[in-house]
Amino acid sequence: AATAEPARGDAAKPAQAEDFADPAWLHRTGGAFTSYGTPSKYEKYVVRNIGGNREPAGDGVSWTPLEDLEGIVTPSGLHFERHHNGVPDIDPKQHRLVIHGRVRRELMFTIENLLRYPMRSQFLFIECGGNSNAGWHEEPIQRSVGSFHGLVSCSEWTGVPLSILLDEAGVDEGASWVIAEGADANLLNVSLPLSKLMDDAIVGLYQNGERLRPENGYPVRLIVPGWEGITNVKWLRRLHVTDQPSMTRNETAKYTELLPSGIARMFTFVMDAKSLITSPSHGQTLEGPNVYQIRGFAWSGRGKIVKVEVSADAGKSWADALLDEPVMTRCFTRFRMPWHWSGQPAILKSRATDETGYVQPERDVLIKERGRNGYFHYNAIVSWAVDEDGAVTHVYA
Amino acid sequence: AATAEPARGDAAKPAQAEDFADPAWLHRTGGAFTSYGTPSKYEKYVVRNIGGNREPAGDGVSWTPLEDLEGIVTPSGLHFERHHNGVPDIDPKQHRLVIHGRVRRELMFTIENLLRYPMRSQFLFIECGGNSNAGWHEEPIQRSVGSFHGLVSCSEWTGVPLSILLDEAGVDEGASWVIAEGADANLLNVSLPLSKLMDDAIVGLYQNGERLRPENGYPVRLIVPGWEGITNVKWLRRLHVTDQPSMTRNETAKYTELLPSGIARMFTFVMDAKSLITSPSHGQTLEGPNVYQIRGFAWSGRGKIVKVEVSADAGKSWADALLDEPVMTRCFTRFRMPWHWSGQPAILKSRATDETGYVQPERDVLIKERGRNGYFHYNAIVSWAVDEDGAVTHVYA
Amino acid sequence: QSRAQAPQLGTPMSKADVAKWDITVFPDGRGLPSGHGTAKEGRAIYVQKCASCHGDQGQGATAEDLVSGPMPPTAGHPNKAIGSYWPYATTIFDYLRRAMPPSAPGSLSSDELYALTAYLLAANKIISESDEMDALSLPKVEMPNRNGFVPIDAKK
Amino acid sequence: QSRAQAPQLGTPMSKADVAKWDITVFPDGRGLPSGHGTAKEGRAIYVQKCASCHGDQGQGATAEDLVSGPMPPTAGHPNKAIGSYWPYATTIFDYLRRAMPPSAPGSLSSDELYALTAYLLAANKIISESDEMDALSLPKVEMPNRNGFVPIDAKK
Ligand code: HEC
Ligand code: HEC
Ligand SMILES: [Ca+2]
Ligand SMILES: [Ca+2]
Ligand SMILES: [Ca+2]
Ligand SMILES: [Ca+2]
Ligand SMILES: [Ca+2]
Ligand SMILES: [Ca+2]
Ligand SMILES: [Co+2]
Ligand SMILES: [Co+2]
Repeated sequence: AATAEPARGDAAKPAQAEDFADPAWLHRTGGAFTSYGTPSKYEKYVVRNIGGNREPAGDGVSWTPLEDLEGIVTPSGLHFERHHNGVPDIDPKQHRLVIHGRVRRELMFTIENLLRYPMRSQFLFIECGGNSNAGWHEEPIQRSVGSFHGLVSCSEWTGVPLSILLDEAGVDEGASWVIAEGADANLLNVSLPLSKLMDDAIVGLYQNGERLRPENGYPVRLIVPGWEGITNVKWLRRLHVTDQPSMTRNETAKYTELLPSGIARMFTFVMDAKSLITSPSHGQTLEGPNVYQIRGFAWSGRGKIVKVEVSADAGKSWADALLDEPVMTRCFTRFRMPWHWSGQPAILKSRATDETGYVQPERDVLIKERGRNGYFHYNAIVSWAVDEDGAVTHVYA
Repeated sequence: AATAEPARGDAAKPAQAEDFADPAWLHRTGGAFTSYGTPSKYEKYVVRNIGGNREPAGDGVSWTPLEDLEGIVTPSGLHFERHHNGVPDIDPKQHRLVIHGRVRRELMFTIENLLRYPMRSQFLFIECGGNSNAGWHEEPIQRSVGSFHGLVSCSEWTGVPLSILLDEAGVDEGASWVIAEGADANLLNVSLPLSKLMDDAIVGLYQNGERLRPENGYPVRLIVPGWEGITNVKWLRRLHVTDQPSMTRNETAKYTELLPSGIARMFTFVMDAKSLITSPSHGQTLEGPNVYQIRGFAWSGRGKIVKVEVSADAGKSWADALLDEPVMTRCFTRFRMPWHWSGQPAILKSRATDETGYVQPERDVLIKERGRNGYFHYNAIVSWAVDEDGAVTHVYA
Repeated sequence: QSRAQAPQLGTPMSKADVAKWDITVFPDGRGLPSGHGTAKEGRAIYVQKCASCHGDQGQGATAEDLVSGPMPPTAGHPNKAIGSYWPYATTIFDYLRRAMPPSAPGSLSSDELYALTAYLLAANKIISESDEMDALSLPKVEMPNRNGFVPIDAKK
Repeated sequence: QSRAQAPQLGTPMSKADVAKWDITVFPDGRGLPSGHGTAKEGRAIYVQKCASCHGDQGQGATAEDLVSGPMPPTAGHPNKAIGSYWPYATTIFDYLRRAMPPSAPGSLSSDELYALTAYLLAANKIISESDEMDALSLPKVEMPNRNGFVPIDAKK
């Protein structure tokens, strides 16, 4: 305890009378044991923000409140939602998964049977292909980081490696695509390359330790590590093994990115590296000059995050942030960086690099490459401006 | 797809009429978006089992239903509970954390202030020192693995490294112990060696991404990696830095283990390596001869799990199980092992080894060393017997 | 984890079983059911079941536009609707059968689906009012933006 | 993460501030408040506020026993109660002040706490009925199992 004496934070105030209150909860038996716990009533404002085009109800999104969260696990109750026609109320006893098409044996599985298969667990983010699309706007949107970028969440998923089920069916030589279909009131379908599904896809049965939540695909969801949300088909009911994509609405009219050339990128599956500073972030206020921990997280659909750099001068200089363990492939990685705020205006940025060497681009670079009509796959560096009063806003810088 | 043809499982039956039902949920808008999600109504039996001596209400436990869970994260709603006088309903604005005693500056922190400190996140198990105590019984208890061993759970905890706060207070040379006190209707207190707290303790503010749940210490809990549950003081309000333990009731009358010699082990903090097979486990039934994945998890308060061995012949032979990534220190580690059940009676065991070389003991070895009146820190190998009908029961073997 | 370690619990399905599940429609028309319809027939259904959300001319209302305006995909604010953006006509049939109208998905007969598809194609000036759409003609419709896509993470 | 990276937001407390929080009691008696009581005084309080759960003789009822039977810790089913197991008398005072009775913890005055502690010590035949317990006498009480513990993961 003989280190040099740093100046004490300005916010350190003398103790007040209320600091010595004798709280009632020390003097009476507390609340009951509960079969299934819920957050404190004092945290009731930490919720998914329901929004998007909800005409009719059932087609929309709800955002994860990223600014209120820490670590890398998203509580399942706050995992973002994207439904096209509501959450089906599926009786697991009635649900079936069918694998058919270019296979030697066309097979049907009950959930009960799937639960008897070998499983593996993996921490993975799922990000909607349309996440952060306000980034394409001409003017920086003024919204909390969660209501801007909160169509991404991270969970521990457990289920049956899809390769096991495909092997049981016996995939034909000529097969190259699989069309996955969900049991929602949309029979949502997407075409996926067989090679990826054989490689690392999971027939997901558990999320963060317990069975999937209804809004995240109960009783069974296709998990496609690192690929855009729509490919992680919820309420999975059918896998059609075939030799070509079926060119569904969600891989043609949507989830494709129109380039300035007039040509659109199609089969854009991988979510590129991205990072967000969640604190300080839009809508928060720094309470005077002091040391702050800049906190945020990064992820990449291509593998592990190897570096997150942070800048407090709008990108003129960068320093490497500390990464919390564990750093896992296609998973959120928390980064942290001490920052002394002098009280002067500053612009904060974070920049992720993944193990393939891919570096998250500046917004102008992304827009130069993609134009402004792509809508999906926005992953540019995000800039937060801190003004002299400590107020934080979203800027393009 | 030209591999040899394994025999198909006996359970593969021809398709039935009900397999082709056209479920109602395909034809109507599903359920609404929700601000905070909950499990499927079909999973309502997956709950904490409330039990223990609950006279009066408020003093007891609730067990995590380990047999129903997968992966390594315990959903916060199912994290085990041990309260001595209920769950205090703490207003975070009124709560204070005080550090005093042998320090240069005696300090008081509000929660708001703590949330501004540097944080780190870590996946850690918390196990009650009294977990699995039915293992000391003369006869093997016939209960689900969760209601027998479910006073252990695993979460991602985020908070302020306690060393930062202790450094700010400036610990005196002569200090060697810290007495931690909670704000429950018990003012629960325990004495802890300063060295451990400086090393890796966390002032926990977040659990699995969101703020702590009330029953797990909201608004702030002491996290002491790998140490028995009672030391992870919930509702933390006071840290008294001192030169000796205060010999509280929970470190003398309780949480000490009486040996056959008449001497009791005291300051038994570290939870030794342990493992459990959760499937198949007591109360489950194997549905005929087939390949099964033996699943379970292991943990050690001393560091990482390096090996889990599984035996299907009551310990005569052992084989190494596969460990799911990530394997983290003082955290659950999932293990998996394919097993072909021939239909003959079998006895399943799992045995964990941690990075210190410590090997989980057989029950007779543990009992020889500790006698049968220790009550706490039971970590012996657990045996499940499978009979010729596939029924699984708890045995001593 | 190989197949030998799996319990092999899948229930084998006959071709007849599979047929009850298989509703995939491919761009070449494989999977399209029998039935037929024209834009004229489709208009009546559209007005009754679709116009309330998509506008009486398909111009969009609470739900999005189904008829492309004059702007091609290179325009400043390009209109990504059926006429200007969708590469395959079969996609319309497939999507409507699964998803529309949202209050009663799966309620439209094959004839109604062909008719509505024809109506949307005609409204986008891709086929004429009298062209009959069925399993043979629909895949032959050449969509204006047929070659407007480049695959990125997978080859066709 | 060093202290230089911390915002230093702790509010300094005066000795008087700290005194309002510090309720630690050490085995040597440090931290014990003023006040006093005897087993005789304690019995009356015990009967009124404690006996319903712990039995009229401390033999245990819905809550555990507070008076050790004849069995020492080496017995087959040893009784880990105050007389046979607890190493320090100060622990009784500290625990009662925090936790008992469960419906109103913190409601007992220092005099009542000394009296109840004296009652439990006398019931366990460690002190006599007339011994007065206070900040000076309580830490001097020699508990039968004082040397019955061996530290494992930390030294005292
Ligand atoms: C209650 C409102 C409503 C009604 C009625 C309705 N739709 Fe829709 N429609 C929608 C919504 C909302 C979407 C977007 C759904 C999504 O993105 O998941 C949509 C999407 C579509 C699309 C895809 C548009 C695109 O560019 O991707 C087509 C085509 C369509 N509807 C046709 C129809 C037809 C034909 C009918 C009548 C049979 C109909 N709709 C009735 C609300 C409606
Ligand atoms: C409503 C029931 C109830 C009443 C009334 C009650 N107690 Fe208790 N007592 C308990 C319970 C339950 C415990 C165990 C609490 C725990 O383990 O957290 C306990 C524990 C104790 C212990 C610790 C026993 C041990 O071996 O660790 C002592 C000593 C004690 N009580 C004394 C008292 C005294 C003195 C009173 C009256 C002032 C009292 N109790 C009133 C229920 C009660
Ligand atoms: Ca919020
Ligand atoms: Ca895409
Ligand atoms: Ca259960
Ligand atoms: Ca102990
Ligand atoms: Ca459109
Ligand atoms: Ca006892
Ligand atoms: Co009080
Ligand atoms: Co139907």
